[in-house]
Amino acid sequence: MEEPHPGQFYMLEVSKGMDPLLKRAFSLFRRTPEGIRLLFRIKGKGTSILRDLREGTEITVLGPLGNGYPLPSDKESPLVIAGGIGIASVFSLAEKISKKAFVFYGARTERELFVAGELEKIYKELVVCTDDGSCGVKGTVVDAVNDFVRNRDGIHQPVIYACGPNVMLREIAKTAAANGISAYVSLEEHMACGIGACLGCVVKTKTGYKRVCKEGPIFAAAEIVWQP
Amino acid sequence: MEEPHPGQFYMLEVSKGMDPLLKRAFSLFRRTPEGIRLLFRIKGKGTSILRDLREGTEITVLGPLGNGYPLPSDKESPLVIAGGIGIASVFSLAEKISKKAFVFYGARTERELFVAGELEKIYKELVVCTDDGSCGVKGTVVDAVNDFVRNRDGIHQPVIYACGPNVMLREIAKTAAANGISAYVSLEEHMACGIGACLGCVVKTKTGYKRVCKEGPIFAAAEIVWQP
Amino acid sequence: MNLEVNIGGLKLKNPVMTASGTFGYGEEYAEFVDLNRLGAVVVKGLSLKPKEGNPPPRLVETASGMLNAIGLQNIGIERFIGEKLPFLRRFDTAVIVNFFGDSVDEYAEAAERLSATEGIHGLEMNISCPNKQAGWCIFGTDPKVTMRVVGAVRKKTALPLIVKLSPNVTDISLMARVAMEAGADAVSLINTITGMAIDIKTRRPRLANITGGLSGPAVKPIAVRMVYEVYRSLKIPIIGMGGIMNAGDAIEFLIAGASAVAVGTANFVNPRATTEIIDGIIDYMEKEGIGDIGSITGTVHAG
Amino acid sequence: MNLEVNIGGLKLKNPVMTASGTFGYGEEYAEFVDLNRLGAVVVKGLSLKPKEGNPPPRLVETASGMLNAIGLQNIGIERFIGEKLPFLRRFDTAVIVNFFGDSVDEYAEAAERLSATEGIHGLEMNISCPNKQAGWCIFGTDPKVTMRVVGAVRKKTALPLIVKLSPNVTDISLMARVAMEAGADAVSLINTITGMAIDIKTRRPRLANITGGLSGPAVKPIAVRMVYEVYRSLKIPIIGMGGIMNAGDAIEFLIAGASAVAVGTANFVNPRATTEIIDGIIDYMEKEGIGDIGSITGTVHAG
Ligand SMILES: Cc1cc2nc3c(=O)[nH]c(=O)nc-3n(C[C@H](O)[C@H](O)[C@H](O)COP(=O)(O)OP(=O)(O)OC[C@H]3O[C@@H](n4cnc5c(N)ncnc54)[C@H](O)[C@@H]3O)c2cc1C
Ligand SMILES: Cc1cc2nc3c(=O)[nH]c(=O)nc-3n(C[C@H](O)[C@H](O)[C@H](O)COP(=O)(O)OP(=O)(O)OC[C@H]3O[C@@H](n4cnc5c(N)ncnc54)[C@H](O)[C@@H]3O)c2cc1C
Ligand SMILES: Cc1cc2nc3c(=O)[nH]c(=O)nc-3n(C[C@H](O)[C@H](O)[C@H](O)COP(=O)(O)O)c2cc1C
Ligand SMILES: Cc1cc2nc3c(=O)[nH]c(=O)nc-3n(C[C@H](O)[C@H](O)[C@H](O)COP(=O)(O)O)c2cc1C
Ligand code: FES
Ligand code: FES
Repeated sequence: MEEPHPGQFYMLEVSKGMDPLLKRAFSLFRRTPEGIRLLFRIKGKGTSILRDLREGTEITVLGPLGNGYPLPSDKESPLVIAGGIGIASVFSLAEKISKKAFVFYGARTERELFVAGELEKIYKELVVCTDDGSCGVKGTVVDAVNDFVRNRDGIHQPVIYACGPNVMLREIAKTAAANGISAYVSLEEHMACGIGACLGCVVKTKTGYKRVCKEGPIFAAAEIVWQP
Repeated sequence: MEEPHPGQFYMLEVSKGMDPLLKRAFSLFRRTPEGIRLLFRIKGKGTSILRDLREGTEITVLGPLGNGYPLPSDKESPLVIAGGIGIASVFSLAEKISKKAFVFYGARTERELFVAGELEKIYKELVVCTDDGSCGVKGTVVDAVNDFVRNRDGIHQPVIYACGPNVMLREIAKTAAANGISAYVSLEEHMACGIGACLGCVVKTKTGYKRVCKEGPIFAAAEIVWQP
Repeated sequence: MNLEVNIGGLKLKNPVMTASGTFGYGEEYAEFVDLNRLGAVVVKGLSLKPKEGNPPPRLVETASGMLNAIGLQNIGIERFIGEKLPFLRRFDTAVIVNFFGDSVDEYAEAAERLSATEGIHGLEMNISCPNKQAGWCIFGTDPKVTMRVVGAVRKKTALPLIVKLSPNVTDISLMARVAMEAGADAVSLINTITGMAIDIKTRRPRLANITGGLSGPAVKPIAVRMVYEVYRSLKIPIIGMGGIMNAGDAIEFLIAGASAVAVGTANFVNPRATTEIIDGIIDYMEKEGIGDIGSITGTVHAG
Repeated sequence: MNLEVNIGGLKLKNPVMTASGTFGYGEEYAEFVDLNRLGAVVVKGLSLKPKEGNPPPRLVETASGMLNAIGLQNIGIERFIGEKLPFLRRFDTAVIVNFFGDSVDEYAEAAERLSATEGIHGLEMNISCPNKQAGWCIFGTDPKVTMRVVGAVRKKTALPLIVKLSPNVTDISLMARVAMEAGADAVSLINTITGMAIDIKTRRPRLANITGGLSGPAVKPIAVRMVYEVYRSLKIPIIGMGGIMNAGDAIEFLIAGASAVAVGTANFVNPRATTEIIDGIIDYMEKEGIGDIGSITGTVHAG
């Protein structure tokens, strides 16, 4: 098995039949001595089938794929930002840069905060927020990040790593641009091949369409042409 | 649940996805106090999925469908003939007419004789044959039936009930016709609806195409226009 | 909440009908479905004389679909009127008779006979015969012939006339336009797409008829596209069909441009599909605050 | 055992090629597949100038299939020759370049440029542009235009010329005949079938381009039928494709009338699909005692 980098992903076969047909993309959640762990949210057909698999069922997995997060330099203070299931993608990054990360983790409500427990040992500071205030700070993770950036001490240069819904990433990108902070975001697009061959998963960047599966899924936020 | 008759069948949903799409037909094997039992042979996609289902999985079942075997009169001696997985269809008939049936059960080889054990208590006479002689008489079930018919005592009027491969049924039909014996055969055709609506499952009879799922699956052998 | 739709003069209590050939003559499904709940029952295609149909095998399953080559087996119009129609008339549901002929005259005569019969609310003429071995049937692929046959039928009937188009054409909008100009009140699309499957062991076609008609979820994207194309280019009510398995699929067709939908292959997979789809549409209307189902027809936000 | 085939002058070591647009420029799959084993690599469709392609979303999954609206994004012929071809030339595998243009002149010029390049073994011209929003592209649906564009390309190239036909037509045999008469050495069929999917929540098409091309197992019965129709009516080598997922599917196309096959969507599902299919074909030949793969072409026992 190839050693994965935080931010990379895998394509999982979800059925032996022809429907669903395509593989599904899931980020590396954690690398463990036994192998890899993925974390996924039940969304539609494919993820429902995965949930119902018996332990021990063998399925075909392609990966690790994509580029992964660039690691922060020693001078940089990593802000690791997750919205909802976005935690799956940034978790292993926070783990790797152990204890250096300022982690911001938001969800709509407490029930949708996954693996909050497992986060314990890996952050320098942790801000949890929920839209409805059911856990942590009431408000969005974007608000929390904005607060933090506004009040930062100026010693370290923050660098942002974010994964979450597109609107959240767009707002984070704005904050980063406005404050001269580098930001890296993990993007999602519907995929067929996962290896750069079909040109199906493109995202618009300032230098043309780029493939999320190959040039991404991690992009410099400043490169992306965000859709309104 | 409607009470099934021997020879009737059920249509089973094999997948929640769109592939495989259609339900699969299986004969009533046994009626038990708890419900019904089916017996099937792994053939392709659908039966493989059924095999892999977890105990307790709920699937949609349509039935009982079709007409079922006409029961023998008191004067008749039922010859119950099964080739291979055909045992699934005639078993419950033999069970119902308990101890009256002369059962002929053939398969290519011992390994393909299903449920021979369960047959124990329900026959008057049992002839098991295998093509390779690995169990019982060596030869086909058709040979065994021919022998029996040739040597019959003439007191009782035999009536034949048969399920198995098409070639076997055709030969049985010939034997029956040549000896003036009524014979009923259980036929198979690819099915879509299972309830007579699609006209997909027809078989050619002397009075035109008939639907296996509705006018069948049990037909008087003399009615069928057998294909060479 | 208003579920009623008007398809070229044919008023239906809701937009969900059965697709011809997949619901028998209605009675086969009466055990599973309250026929009173359906927008319409469209019966298996009828011809003047009974037809034997093709030899078996007539069916083969394909990926998310099936091929059929029934060969338009039917009991003929007279027996239908005598034996099947009385049953259907017991229900408060529109009865639409799907029919076909082997010649323009047969089409016209069939239409005339059906129009003289009480208890039939609309006619659906099938001009595509995908099961014909001879390649295809010109009634549904040659615009000139389509014009003639639809025109001839139009002269013989005052009932709402639906023309069911073949998808095996380069330009479905052109065929719809021709049908409309020849007098159709509505078009149904799509009929099955001609396909074939071969057993690689025996090297025989899996259907005795060699080719057959493909239906089921596999064809849905093609059907939705055709509904959209016709809706964009013409003002004629469309009955959409092709792979509708659930309420979401039915709504997709409505949004693409259909005024009603027909449920075909889904009946085989789930005999209660039609009424479950009606329930699902009601749910959707409640959730989305839609008062009138007709208001979503053709509302796809495109271009 | 002979796996070699000759497609209108193009000699392939076996009949399994990749379908254009599903195998990138070859290098993307080199990690999974020994390119030396393939009959041919057919590269993503190229045009004279690079093309940006359509905005996302470009893909949507459908029942046993997928719709794509890539919009023919490509790096252009010059960059292909400079950056991608050298890699492909390292392999002992035929390189077939799929190309297209926006006008007859562009087609001809592209063919000329490609024919002047070392290391290209054949040309496949794509005359169907299912992703065009404007309905469809006349190059592949209007026989007169097809005749002109193929004729123009034929004049500019001495390479084996494959014309890739659009399935969105009434009569595929007619289109194949026109291509043949205009000078094609072989035809590829089928390209994707135009389809559409709509999100019922947002009422937006699921593809930014509104419509897209349907591929995958869903279309296989249609593709097999088209191969069979063309084989029956013409003497031109056919490259069959559309939903081939495994060796059995590939053999089905050969028996229907194809001399070679191309594997498309299957590469996405299983990046090793092509070589597994080659292995499967060898198995089949052994089991059935077939000495020459070419001998099974068109051997379907029909009518
Ligand atoms: C690089 C990458 C990493 C991802 N990592 C994770 C992860 O770690 N955990 C997790 O829960 N989810 C992750 N996702 C999203 C995940 O791929 C989708 O939720 C999943 O494909 C949904 O499949 P489904 O069949 O259940 O849903 P359906 O909605 O039934 O899927 C229908 C089709 O849409 C595609 N699709 C639907 N949603 C998405 C989406 N958000 N992104 C891409 N394709 C989608 C499916 O792949 C499928 O082809 C990731 C996506 C990408 C692109
Ligand atoms: C009335 C009836 C009763 C039956 N009873 C039994 C039984 O008790 N036990 C048992 O093991 N089998 C029985 N069969 C056969 C059983 O239906 C098929 O073996 C099964 O459908 C194969 O499905 P598959 O997906 O595994 O095979 P595949 O070959 O992958 O199926 C592909 C398609 O062909 C159809 N098909 C394949 N073989 C048959 C067949 N022999 N008859 C009808 N359709 C077929 C399938 O339904 C499916 O639509 C019966 C068939 C009929 C018609
Ligand atoms: C078994 C079968 C029989 C059919 N018979 C007819 C018919 O007699 N007349 C007709 O116009 N269409 C007939 N059709 C076509 C359907 O009415 C419908 O147009 C098509 O199947 C697409 O819808 P679906 O995918 O929901 O099945 C038949 C379809 C099937 C599957
Ligand atoms: C993502 C994608 C991109 C494609 N791009 C092209 C192309 O550039 N040129 C072309 O002629 N065909 C293109 N095709 C069509 C395929 O080559 C093939 O004809 C079609 O997909 C049917 O085969 P399949 O079902 O095995 O995929 C493309 C198909 C897909 C799925
Ligand atoms: S998924 Fe095919 S290029 Fe990214
Ligand atoms: S399976 Fe439909 S009529 Fe028998």
